[in-house]
Amino acid sequence: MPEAKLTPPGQKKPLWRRIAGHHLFLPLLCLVIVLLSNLIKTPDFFAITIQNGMLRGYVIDVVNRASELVILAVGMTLVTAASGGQDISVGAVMAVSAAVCCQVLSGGEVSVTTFSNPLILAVLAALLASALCGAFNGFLVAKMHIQPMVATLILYTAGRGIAQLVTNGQITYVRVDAYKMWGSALPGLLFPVPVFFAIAVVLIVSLVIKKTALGLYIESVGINGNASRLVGLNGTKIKWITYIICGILAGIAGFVSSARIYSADANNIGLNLEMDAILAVALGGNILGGGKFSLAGSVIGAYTIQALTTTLYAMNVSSDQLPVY
Amino acid sequence: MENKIVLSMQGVCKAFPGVRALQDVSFTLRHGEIHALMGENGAGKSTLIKVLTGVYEMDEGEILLDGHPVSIHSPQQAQTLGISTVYQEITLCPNLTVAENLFIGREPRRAGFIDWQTMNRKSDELLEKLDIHIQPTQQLDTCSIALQQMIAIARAVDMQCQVLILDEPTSSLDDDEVAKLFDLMRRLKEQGVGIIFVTHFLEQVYEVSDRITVLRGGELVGEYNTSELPRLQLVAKMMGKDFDDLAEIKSTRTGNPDTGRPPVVEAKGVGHRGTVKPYDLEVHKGEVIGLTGLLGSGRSELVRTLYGADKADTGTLKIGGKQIKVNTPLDAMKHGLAYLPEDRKNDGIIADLSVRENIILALQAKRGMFKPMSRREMEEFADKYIDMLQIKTASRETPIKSLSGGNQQKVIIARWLLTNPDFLILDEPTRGIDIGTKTEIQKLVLRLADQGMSVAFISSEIEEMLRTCSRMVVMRDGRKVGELSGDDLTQERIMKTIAGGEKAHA
Amino acid sequence: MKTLKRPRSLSATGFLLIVTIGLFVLMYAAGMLAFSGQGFAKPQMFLNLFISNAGLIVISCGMTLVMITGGIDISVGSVTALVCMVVAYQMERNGASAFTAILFALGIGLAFGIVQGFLVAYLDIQPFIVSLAGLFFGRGMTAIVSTDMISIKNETFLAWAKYQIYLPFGSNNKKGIYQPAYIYPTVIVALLVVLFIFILLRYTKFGRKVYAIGGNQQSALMMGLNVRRTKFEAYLLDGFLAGLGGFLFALNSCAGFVEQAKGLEMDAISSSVIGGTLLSGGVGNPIGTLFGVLIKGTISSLITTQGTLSSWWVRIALSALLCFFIVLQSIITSRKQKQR
Amino acid sequence: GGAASSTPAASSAAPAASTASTTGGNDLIVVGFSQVGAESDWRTANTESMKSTFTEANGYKLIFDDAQQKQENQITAIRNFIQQEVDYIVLAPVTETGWDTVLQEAKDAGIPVIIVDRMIDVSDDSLFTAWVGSDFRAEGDKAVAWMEEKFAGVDQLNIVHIQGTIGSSAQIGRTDGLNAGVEKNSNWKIIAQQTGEFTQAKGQEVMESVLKQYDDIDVVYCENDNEAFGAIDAIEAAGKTYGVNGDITVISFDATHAGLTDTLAGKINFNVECNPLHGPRVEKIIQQLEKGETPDKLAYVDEETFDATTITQAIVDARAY
Ligand SMILES: Nc1ncnc2c1ncn2[C@@H]1O[C@H](COP(=O)(O)OP(=O)(O)OP(=O)(O)O)[C@@H](O)[C@H]1O
Ligand SMILES: Nc1ncnc2c1ncn2[C@@H]1O[C@H](COP(=O)(O)OP(=O)(O)OP(=O)(O)O)[C@@H](O)[C@H]1O
Ligand SMILES: [Mg+2]
Ligand SMILES: [Mg+2]
Repeated sequence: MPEAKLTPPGQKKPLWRRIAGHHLFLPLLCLVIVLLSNLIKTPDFFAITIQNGMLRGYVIDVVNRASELVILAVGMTLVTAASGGQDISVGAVMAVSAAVCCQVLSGGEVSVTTFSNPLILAVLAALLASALCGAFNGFLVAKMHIQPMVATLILYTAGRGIAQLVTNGQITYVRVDAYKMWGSALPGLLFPVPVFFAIAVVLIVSLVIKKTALGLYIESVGINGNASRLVGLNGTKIKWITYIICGILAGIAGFVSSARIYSADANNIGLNLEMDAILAVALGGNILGGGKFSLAGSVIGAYTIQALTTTLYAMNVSSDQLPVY
Repeated sequence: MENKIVLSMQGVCKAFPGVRALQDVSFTLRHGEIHALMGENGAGKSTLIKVLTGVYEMDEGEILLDGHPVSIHSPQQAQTLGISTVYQEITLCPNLTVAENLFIGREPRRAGFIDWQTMNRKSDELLEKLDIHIQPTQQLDTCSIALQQMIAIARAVDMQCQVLILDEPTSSLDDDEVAKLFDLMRRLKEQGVGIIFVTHFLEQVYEVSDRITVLRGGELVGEYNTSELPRLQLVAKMMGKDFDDLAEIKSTRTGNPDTGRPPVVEAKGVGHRGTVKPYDLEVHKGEVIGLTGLLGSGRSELVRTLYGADKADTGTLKIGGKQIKVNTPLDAMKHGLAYLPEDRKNDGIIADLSVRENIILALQAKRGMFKPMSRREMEEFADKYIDMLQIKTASRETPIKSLSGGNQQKVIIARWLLTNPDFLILDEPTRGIDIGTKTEIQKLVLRLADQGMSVAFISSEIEEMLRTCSRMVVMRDGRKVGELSGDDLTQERIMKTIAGGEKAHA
Repeated sequence: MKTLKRPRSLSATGFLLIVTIGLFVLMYAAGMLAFSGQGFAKPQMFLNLFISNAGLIVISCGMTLVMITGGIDISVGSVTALVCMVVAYQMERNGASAFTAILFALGIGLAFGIVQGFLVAYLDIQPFIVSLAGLFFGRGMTAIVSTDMISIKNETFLAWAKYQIYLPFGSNNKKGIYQPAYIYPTVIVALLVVLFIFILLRYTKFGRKVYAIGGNQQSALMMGLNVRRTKFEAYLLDGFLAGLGGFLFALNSCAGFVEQAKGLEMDAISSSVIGGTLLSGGVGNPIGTLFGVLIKGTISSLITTQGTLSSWWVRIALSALLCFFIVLQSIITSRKQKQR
Repeated sequence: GGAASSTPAASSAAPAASTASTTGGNDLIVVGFSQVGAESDWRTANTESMKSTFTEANGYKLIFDDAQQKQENQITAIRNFIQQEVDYIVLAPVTETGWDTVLQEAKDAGIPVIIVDRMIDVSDDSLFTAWVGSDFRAEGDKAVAWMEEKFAGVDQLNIVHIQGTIGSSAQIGRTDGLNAGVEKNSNWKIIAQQTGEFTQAKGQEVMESVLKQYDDIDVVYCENDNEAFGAIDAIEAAGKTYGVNGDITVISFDATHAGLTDTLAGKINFNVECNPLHGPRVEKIIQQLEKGETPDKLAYVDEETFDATTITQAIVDARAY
């Protein structure tokens, strides 16, 4: 038989081309550009000092503030890959989760200084609520075949209403150190606690994807639903799972941002974060039409976005111009 | 005497990452000739055509049209230069009507606005002329692939062109339609159109073509007059080695299958409203059963109900003697069924995934989400089948979409062989596959049957089925109209049963 | 060979359109029965749907257009804000005339269309990203023009805004005085745009190319269509309509400020989708989109008329109705498809 | 047409503005209230005040509409009220601008319009009957006055200014107040000015960033309580001191229950009230109109200020919102 004209396996492409061809090249490039521009404009951007057993500096701020976004971007990546659409309700689901969590902790009071119920109960309730939201989205998308953006539009509008319903329209404060701690910096830990949440989420999700065939299933369903069905994949189930995961992750993000402000602010928690999450996914080099995905890309995308925001704060760009980039 | 040269390509080179698809290939086409472009899967035929029509930019080389150098950067430009093309993969828009697909870009207009009436009327005439019986107002995705292929041809020939390119137009057509197409091609040839014709069917090449250009591994082997190149030599040139004749296959066919034990598959009154009328079917261990019938007679639909791709709404299905419920393909797979769908692009390949992932996907799905294969295991499986089926790919990590059509098909076959099924359903497995591999696949089917696998085989080529099948089911208009086996398995009997009139015995 | 001609049946999209319109009529009729005592049955109530949503209708038409190509434009809300702001600023601070303001509005729209179209069509950047940048840019530019709230007091402009066109029907009010129903010129513009886009999509080469690209971009390219140019033109037109829609919006709100029209893109997208446009491209129709807008308008109108819900219940009720509608639509259409 | 039959016979004795009496039995006065949304505690308290005032027991029927922070929704709602033929329209406008057309429609229909909270900017004053609300500029001035007193004789005063949502009236008024103060006192200097969008999270983020650049912050001027909470957290995390016994003076607005708690705790030095209880005032105006009197065109609600050194637990406890 004729030899195909293939590159012999041993021969390597030029280094720069291999780097440029890597799927993480563009997202990393963006991040580097943002950071470099800092180096020039605000030299002390990279200064890191240690205070009270805590690292402090702009870079730490970026890593810290990006935590929720990273968590959301992970979920958004899965949803995008499997269903070829985005979940725009994540911000609202964060609010629901925060509301449920704080309401359980406060036992219905507007402001408390001790837990009314154990924290673990509150967190479980919050995650359950957000998983339910995810399941609802998943049901509409996977079972009813409604386009993702429209299906999640429902919770996007309803979510904050539900959150307000839970908190009775008030901002519920939980002024308990054991709660604040999850959203702040603990002496001796070097990094603020939210950072660990983000790392844990990324690790766990990538582990699940590595250690099960879920990743392959998601890509397959996202690329060609018909063909996937014929090889025995249950596309409905897989999409549904991704929405539930996305919901739970939004719940975790909601918990983190509510712990930061030790309160449930139904109107503002996670506000407009869905757009940032989608942008992170796109910046990460993922196709918004579904199919192959890269979690690492999305995570880098998320950090890039936060780096940009913090940069603008650091440069003291007037708030009016903030949105112009 | 020689006609004038209409098109000539000189020293064309084209490389994809990891693959040199074309290397210094030259090609000439004359007015009023049918020029067959031949080669194995992945030889570079489609790439040559896509370079010519501006889908790909070539790396080197030049194109002369009527003696003038031209540079073509888009299919649109090719069209304006009088090159009209039917690509190997159907390139029509599923969301538009048949008429629009025929006329888009050159719609008849009145006062600047599209004149739908005229367009539909003209489409009707055009379809009528080609004996395609559909409504021009029907949406394209309601048409079968065969019909879509005919529509694509109709679109191409209706355009005023001096060069017509047909890349495997006959792969999903039945004999009648092929004949119609050939009539058409001859007519165009008389009008002086130069036609490039790609196919894997040798008979067709000898039936219509005047000259043959052979490619192998991206390189030009040579250009020959059809009348001066015997078949065996052509095959030898394509493969680069001598070819052991197909006749050998026949002898390997197994005798009577084991009817003592319960059949592997037993369907009673299985049907699906609107596509297949309720039918009975038994398949025994080690048997190769063929399904035949005219285009659109419902062969695909029948096997789809067995596999659960379309959920049957009547009847019962027993597998291995046990009655089972098949609601989804996964149920069928769990009971040892495997199904190679006919529509490779839409139902077969997962375009962006690698060859490796495409191969292991079905087995992985069968094992379940929580029992993932290790990377090593996957690579071993992939390498084994790439080797076994001689899949031509830059590496096992190449996305399947950048393989040539025939090689994609092989990957899908590999996918199902890997699940080691008891009953393998092959719907047009040899479509778009070169003659060497085709023989390999037929041999493979027989070997598998010898090892005890049962196979259902659907093909548009009756000879191919005769060579491999021990029993044939004949379909007409979504109904099973007969079964033939043993001495009844002759082309003549089959044709008669298809045509009806004679009652075939079960 | 047997002739297998199928009887002419309604296409899936045509059916969806009829379902959508049917559901709308049903919903409105139900509202008229339930709230007849509260004026819901008055013709003016129906016309108010058009009056309040004229700008949105125009913008949604543009959105439908790019969505048919398989794209999306989430910058329209910001463009609207920018248009309102510039229009207000030019007239109130720079003393421009109302006619110049129109030119400004259309110019801004066109500029967005050109830039976004170029990036999407010729540089192959994902439309979502391009228009997301447009979203931030537009909002930021609005803030740069001015962070004040600017009221439009230009007389010509206000005369346009308040010019009521009376219709030959009406209703009596509580005191029994006959009040003719009226519309504003914006309504006429919006309806003309719907008609224009409908004709454009159905009866011109450009329109059919738009559908072809959405159906299968690769195929469209191979069939010899100029995909890039068509996409560019679609975004151009979308930008223009966003500018025009923004101006109609300004006529309704008579003001310019930074926070204006926030989230309008979501309204436009969801109206298009409810009206039967597929986000994946290839399917859609401005008539459907018009009804999509009307459906959303009716839902909020029903809730306003009801008038006893607390803030959060309003949100929940809004989305519950929306959910009900979308699910019903989906069930009916998938039923129909199964029958095929 | 054909919808003309909707005239309800039962309510034919509709209260004409000049004749109806306040104790008119079944004849409820129908009030359409278009609220901005429920974006803050303050807003919720405001809505609650209206709802508890305009009850059926008091002789009213309230039609409440929530505009979800969108002006276009309010315009639609007002058109809806007009068709419902309510007796009064109460509008808490999302924006100051853009009410000409729709209020003209209300005027044509003969329905009086009462504006609450933010003022509106219309070409013709007769488009609304009365206004009830806060004077945000005055609030800013109160804070500035307190600062002038407290920091009299200081060489240089470094102020961090965390603004509200850009373009909102509260932001504009409170920012104008501070800007005027800075202009007057040449030793005052705004070292950083950025929006915290009225939220705790953004307030914290902004303050966090500012603290990295400046070591010598004297005053943080937060335009609402939530921003102040965020700023306090950031200061605390940075290891600086604040409040009554600290280096950085915190100034806040709104004086919600949570805000006053922090004021009492000495974390916020000075808190300017923004009173949400508009219901009774609006009712008074409606009663005047019912009697045929002409109410004052503009009515400011009373607003106090709270100094951390003088506030008592009783004041905090009395605060319901
Ligand atoms: N877009 C692409 N990217 C990368 N490689 C490609 C691409 N298209 C084709 N190739 C490679 O180029 C070679 C020639 O492919 P081509 O499609 O021209 O073969 P062919 O002769 O048409 O085969 P077949 O008969 O199977 O259709 C193959 O090895 C294929 O893998
Ligand atoms: N020439 C035709 N004219 C009209 N309708 C057709 C024609 N050919 C096929 N169809 C329709 O398409 C449907 C499916 O055809 P399809 O080609 O899948 O059947 P098939 O028997 O599996 O043939 P093949 O094996 O070639 O795929 C048929 O039920 C028929 O209604
Ligand atoms: Mg080919
Ligand atoms: Mg078939």
